[in-house]
Amino acid sequence: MKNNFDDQEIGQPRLLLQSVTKEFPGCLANDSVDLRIEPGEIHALLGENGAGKSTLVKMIYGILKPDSGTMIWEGNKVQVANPAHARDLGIGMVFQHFSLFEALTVKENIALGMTNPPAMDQLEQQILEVETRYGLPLDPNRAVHSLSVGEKQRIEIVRCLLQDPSLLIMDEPTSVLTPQEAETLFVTLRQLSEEGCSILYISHKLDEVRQLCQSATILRHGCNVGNCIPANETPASMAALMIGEEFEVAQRGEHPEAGPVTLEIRSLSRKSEQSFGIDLHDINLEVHSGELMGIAGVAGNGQAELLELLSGEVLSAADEILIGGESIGHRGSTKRRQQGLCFVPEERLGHGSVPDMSLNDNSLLSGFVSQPFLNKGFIATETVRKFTRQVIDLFDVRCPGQDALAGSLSGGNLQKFIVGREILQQPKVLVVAQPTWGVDAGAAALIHRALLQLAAEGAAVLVVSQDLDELLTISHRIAAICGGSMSESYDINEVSAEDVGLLMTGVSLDKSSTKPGPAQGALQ
Amino acid sequence: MKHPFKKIVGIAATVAGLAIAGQSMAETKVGFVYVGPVGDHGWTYRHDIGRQAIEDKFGDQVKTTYVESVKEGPDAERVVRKMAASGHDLIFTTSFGFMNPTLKVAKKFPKVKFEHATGYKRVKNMSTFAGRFYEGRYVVGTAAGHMTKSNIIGYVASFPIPEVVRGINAVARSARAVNPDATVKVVWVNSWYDPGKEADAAKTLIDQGADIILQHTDSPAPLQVAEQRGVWGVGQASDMSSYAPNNQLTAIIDNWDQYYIERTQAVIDGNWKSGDTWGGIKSGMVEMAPWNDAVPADVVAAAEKVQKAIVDGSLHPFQGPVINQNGEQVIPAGEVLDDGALSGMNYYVQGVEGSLPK
Amino acid sequence: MSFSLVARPQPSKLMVYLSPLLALILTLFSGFLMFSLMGIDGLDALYAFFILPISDSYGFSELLVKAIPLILIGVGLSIGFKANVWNIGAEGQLVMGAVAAGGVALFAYESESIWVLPAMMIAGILGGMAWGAVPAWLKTRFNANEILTSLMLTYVAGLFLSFLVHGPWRDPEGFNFPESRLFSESALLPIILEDTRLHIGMIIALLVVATIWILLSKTLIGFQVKVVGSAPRAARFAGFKEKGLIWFSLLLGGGLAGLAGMIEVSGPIGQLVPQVSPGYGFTAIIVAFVGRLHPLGVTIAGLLLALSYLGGETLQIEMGLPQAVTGVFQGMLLFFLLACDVLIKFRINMTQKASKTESVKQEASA
Amino acid sequence: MSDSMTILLAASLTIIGAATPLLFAALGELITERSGVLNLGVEGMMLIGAVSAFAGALITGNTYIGVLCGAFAGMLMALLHGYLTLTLMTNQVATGLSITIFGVGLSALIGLEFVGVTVEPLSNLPVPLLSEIPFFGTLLFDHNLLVYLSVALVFGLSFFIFKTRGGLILRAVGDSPESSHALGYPVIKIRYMALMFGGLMAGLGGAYLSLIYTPMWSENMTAGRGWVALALVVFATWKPWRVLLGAYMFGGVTILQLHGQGFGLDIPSQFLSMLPYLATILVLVLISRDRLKLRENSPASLGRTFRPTA
Repeated sequence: MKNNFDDQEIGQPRLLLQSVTKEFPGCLANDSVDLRIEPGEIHALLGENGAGKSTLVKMIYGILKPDSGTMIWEGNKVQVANPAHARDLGIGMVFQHFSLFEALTVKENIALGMTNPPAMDQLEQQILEVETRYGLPLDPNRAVHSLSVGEKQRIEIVRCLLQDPSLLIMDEPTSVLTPQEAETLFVTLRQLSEEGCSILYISHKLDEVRQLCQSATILRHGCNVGNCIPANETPASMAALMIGEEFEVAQRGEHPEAGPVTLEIRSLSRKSEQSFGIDLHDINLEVHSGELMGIAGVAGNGQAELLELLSGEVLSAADEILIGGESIGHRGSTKRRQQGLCFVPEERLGHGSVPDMSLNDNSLLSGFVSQPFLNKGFIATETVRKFTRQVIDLFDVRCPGQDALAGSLSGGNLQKFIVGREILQQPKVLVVAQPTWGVDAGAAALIHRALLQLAAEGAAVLVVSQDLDELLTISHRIAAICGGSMSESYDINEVSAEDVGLLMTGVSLDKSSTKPGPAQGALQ
Repeated sequence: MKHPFKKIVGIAATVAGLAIAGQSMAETKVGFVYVGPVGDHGWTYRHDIGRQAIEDKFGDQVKTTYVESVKEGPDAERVVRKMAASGHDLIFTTSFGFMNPTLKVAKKFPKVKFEHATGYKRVKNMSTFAGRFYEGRYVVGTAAGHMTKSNIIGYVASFPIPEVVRGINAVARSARAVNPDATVKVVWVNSWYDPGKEADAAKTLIDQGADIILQHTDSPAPLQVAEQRGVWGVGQASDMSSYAPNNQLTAIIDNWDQYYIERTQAVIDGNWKSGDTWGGIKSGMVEMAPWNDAVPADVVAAAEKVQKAIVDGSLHPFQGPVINQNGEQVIPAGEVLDDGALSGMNYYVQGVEGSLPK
Repeated sequence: MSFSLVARPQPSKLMVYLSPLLALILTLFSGFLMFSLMGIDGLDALYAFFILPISDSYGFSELLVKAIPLILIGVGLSIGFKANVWNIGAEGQLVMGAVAAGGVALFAYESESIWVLPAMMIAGILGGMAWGAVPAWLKTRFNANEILTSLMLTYVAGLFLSFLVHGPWRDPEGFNFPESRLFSESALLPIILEDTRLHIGMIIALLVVATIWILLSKTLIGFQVKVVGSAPRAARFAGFKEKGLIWFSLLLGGGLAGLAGMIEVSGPIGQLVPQVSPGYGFTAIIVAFVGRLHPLGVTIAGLLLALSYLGGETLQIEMGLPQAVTGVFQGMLLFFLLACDVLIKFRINMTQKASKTESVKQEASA
Repeated sequence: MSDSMTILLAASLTIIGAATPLLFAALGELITERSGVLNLGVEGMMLIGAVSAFAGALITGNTYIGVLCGAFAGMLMALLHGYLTLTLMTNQVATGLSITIFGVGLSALIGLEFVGVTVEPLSNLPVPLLSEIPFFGTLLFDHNLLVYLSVALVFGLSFFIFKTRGGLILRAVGDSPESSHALGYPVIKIRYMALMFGGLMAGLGGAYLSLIYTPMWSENMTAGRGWVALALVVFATWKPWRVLLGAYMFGGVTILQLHGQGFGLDIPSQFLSMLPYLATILVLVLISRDRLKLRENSPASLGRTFRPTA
């Protein structure tokens, strides 16, 4: 590894950006941004979604070209022509939305990310070496489409590490990891840092930034609004810089008086149809009316399979899933909607919404069952429009109008729209996957409040999320899924974050499970 | 570049010219509707040679036009009609599939004369014409019967219609007349024009022992294969010796020149009458290309003798007894098949292998 | 000086209408150039191609006759293309529709019943549907790519028709020529404009276009088609059955192609012949895309394509040009039509490319 | 050699001849599709290749130059396709069909002068000694250059696609142009190259038709072979050796049905002519059932327009 000790004394930064500006049609993504990263430093790039973090790092990595500004790499002015050039300079990047090829193997994916990869069997050796060294187990010959999200991230990391980078850019790396896995990653990163590699760490999780990073640059609306040493700041002070406006944080309130069991999963087992998918083993779960139940878990542990079965996109045996006591496991989504089940999928674009259709059409997409949107097979346009306006107003969806294409909305606004669309259908059961993935803090707070409000009105709400902080904030009860098996569920007040972390790795807690918690008391 | 204004005036004049063309008879307009491209070097090519013969003969007196590659089906009627409506006096439609479309248009344009090739429907202003190509094939069959060593004559055929069946039968009869062991092996390619497939069919026949290849498809491909493989081939529709300088036995040439000139002349003279013309070797509609130099003189002599007999009427390719493949006698000795029976022929005669696709 | 394409923030509404016009102007211009280079009066040729064919009412009626099957098949296919179902075998479906309808007509030979035509119509639609059902079944049951199966089945259909008219359905009085009897009067589509071939199929086509338009824009099934094509996972989320829509698209596309086949044999042709379509099924694919998969657009595109064929014939008759020229010119027209649509979503940015990179470099080194 | 062996050998040689043009066009299309571009203009490109090859051979008197002309002309057509679909982002299906219409017309126009003439076909280049082996010598080692080339290309392209970095990048671009772009691969340029290779191969297929198969030019002489080539690629699930299998199977069934007729098989010839098409469907059905295998080999972005953006 490189020894940059001398450089540090001279004070030459590894990377220096000076008033870098990038404009897209109708949007100034980066406005005169400065950034300074020292050798061996773990530097945080903080900012809300849409603050311009991704644009900035894409310019560093050569995917985008700045409109103006200077980039100085190890003392030399450079203009990064393309990612290969960036890699030659010693810059590696782990993408948030992975740049992987589903049909190819791990090894091939890694080779594609390298400028001059060695021969394939030699590469395989190197991969295995890096994996052992940094604790990142991965079979080089598996096809990517068969991997979990966490494993996919590992490919990206290994791909960078093989290049011996001097600067590693990581875009929201922990969003797909358990706290324990995140901790392992931090160890790896610190190890790299000590070896002299600089790390540009993009995140909006202030706690981990304080834990890990030596300095931070904060972006808001494309502008550099401050630099700080995270260790000297409080999360609140950093948040103030990041967000710049006040918003009401969701409050869970006491575990409500539980109503009857509204959603019930009874010994649900299922062999995965994909050869590398996750099999579900004997899952049992009860969600009561009036409570918000959280399911924690690292991506790729059977959540996708479970959610498909719950939404009705995949069918099970009739009495494996019940709504209000009625077996609906064998019924499709339409029948389930009629029974009062609504669903917010993880992927907003292309699953929860059709990107190139208007918001009106996207209301129709899931609303046609429960709402009077159809008149003898014909679409009642006015009713749909009225409903859409309602969603936009009540959920503060900021958009040019209800005829705007769903794909043109920002992530947060689209998520508010989708959640609002489902909530306004007044479901008895709402299943939500990743309610605030990639959503700015203001929108996240609004969504959390709306979910709790829905529960308070008597619906059973099931939230499946990889964001443990989120679940700990809003859930009344919590369980975790690991390797296709569901843990016991616990009252949120009985477990700590570490406990849930253990559950997420499949370890059972040495506590008597409360089932279903205070609700039982209330019923007696 | 001319001045744009002049152009517009020019167009106006052209349009006006078209409008009055219907009435002005200073120039006789003759139109042709072709089923294939003029470049097929086969059927359509020969008709276009005929068209050019009209131009050569009449010069400025006659103007000819053509539309090529007109698909049989719904398009044909439109094209024929467009020709009739745009001042043509005489229209040749040169594919069987144009029969009913031509007929429909003929009824609507009683003053325009129509000539339809290979059909059987006629009205006052619609004639039919066809060539007795089976006569040519009978001549070829004679030579083939002499020349074949394997006693297998290969025949690349298009579609099982009477026209094609007649040709096959004519060859079988004449070949067996001189060589009772000769047989005709037929492969149908279900296309008039697919050079690759025609070539494959020819190769197949040669592989199965044929040493003479005849064809009733339009491309020179089978003949080329014959050349490559060193067996005899026979040109179709035109002299194709350029494709097989060494191995074209002869070619059966469609020669429409004379007929087209005559019919055009009749229109000019105002004495055109509807009728059915079935021209053979005698009338010149069917012509034999020069025999290959390598063909033995006695074989040429035998073939030419048969040719002469057909011309002077002493021999008819289908004179009795005609015996079909199953051994049944179609007509007894002393009679000949009349044109009606010929035009509907749907059986193989003795000597043809396989069964006729129905 | 070079040009680059820059995405517009919103698709240009103006260009939606302007781009075909621009395409036409470009075609006229390059057509003029091409004809002039060939030593022909360019304006005369363009006039013969675009105006002369429809300069009288008969010519116009012929335009409609030619456009009817293109539009019918085109709107049917556009539904499938919207749903990402790549049925490129409409030609075969047309042939089977013609076969089924023709079968009814021959079976009811010399019947004077008014039910012959409706029966033929139903048979035609069912025939086309049956031929569309095969790829649908192979796709939903065996996951077999419909591009390939529908294309292969087109050849099979053509050969099947060939077998019928050469064999069992041959006109008994037709000297064994390969065509069926002429249909009886009762099996022929009524003519709606005297002295032309314009038949009631035009009204059927208009009805179909209107129905499909309503279906696409106003009904749930149309909505489903659009969602499946645009975002298949969202369609599953909404509970729309993908397999059902594959069946729907192929049956609808096949049915309309079959109807077109029935209309052809019962209208302009009036009998079964070995070749009932001059490639309508393939041309209709282009019609569907040039019409941007919208029923109205498809109608206009159908008329334009029909005109290009008529124009080609007129060019041959009037200017003595070989048919090949028509193909080249038609290709140019299509290229321009397709290419100009890029302007809906993009605008052209004229730049001095070299100097721009230069300026960035200067900034970078500043 | 016995009679039946002679016929078998002869039929096999005919099959090789019938399959080779399909093989060229399909291998080219395979590379094009691997990059994510669907080229439905193969038929038009083959025709342009055929007429240019013929013209080149006729004018220069050298058949090999003719072959090069055909390949080059096919490539030019592909360039046109690329300009429309890649630069101007037109719909690939419609553009391909238009290219075919254009190619049919343009080739006929170019070929007006070449009707009725022929050129010296490409001669066979027997491999010394090996071609002397009875039966197999003639079957395997006595062909013209293009036949050897087509088979060599099957191996070469297999190696290229699965064993080289270039092939890996090609597969990556076809699988996810977005990821390729993010990693810095010039997606559009790679697609241009793949498309032009496809055009070149279609041109070679056309050249084979007009210089070897039937050494002449006639309008529309491809008679639908471009479409069959397209079908073969899907049939082969984008694997070169399966294209070889498919092309020889298709050619085989075509030739065998002709032989069947010659031997007096009493089935209407139309039904026999259907066989190659039906057989293709049948085999496709059999190999399509393993969805996972299909997923790993089919280019996921096939037919989709890609534009590099932020």
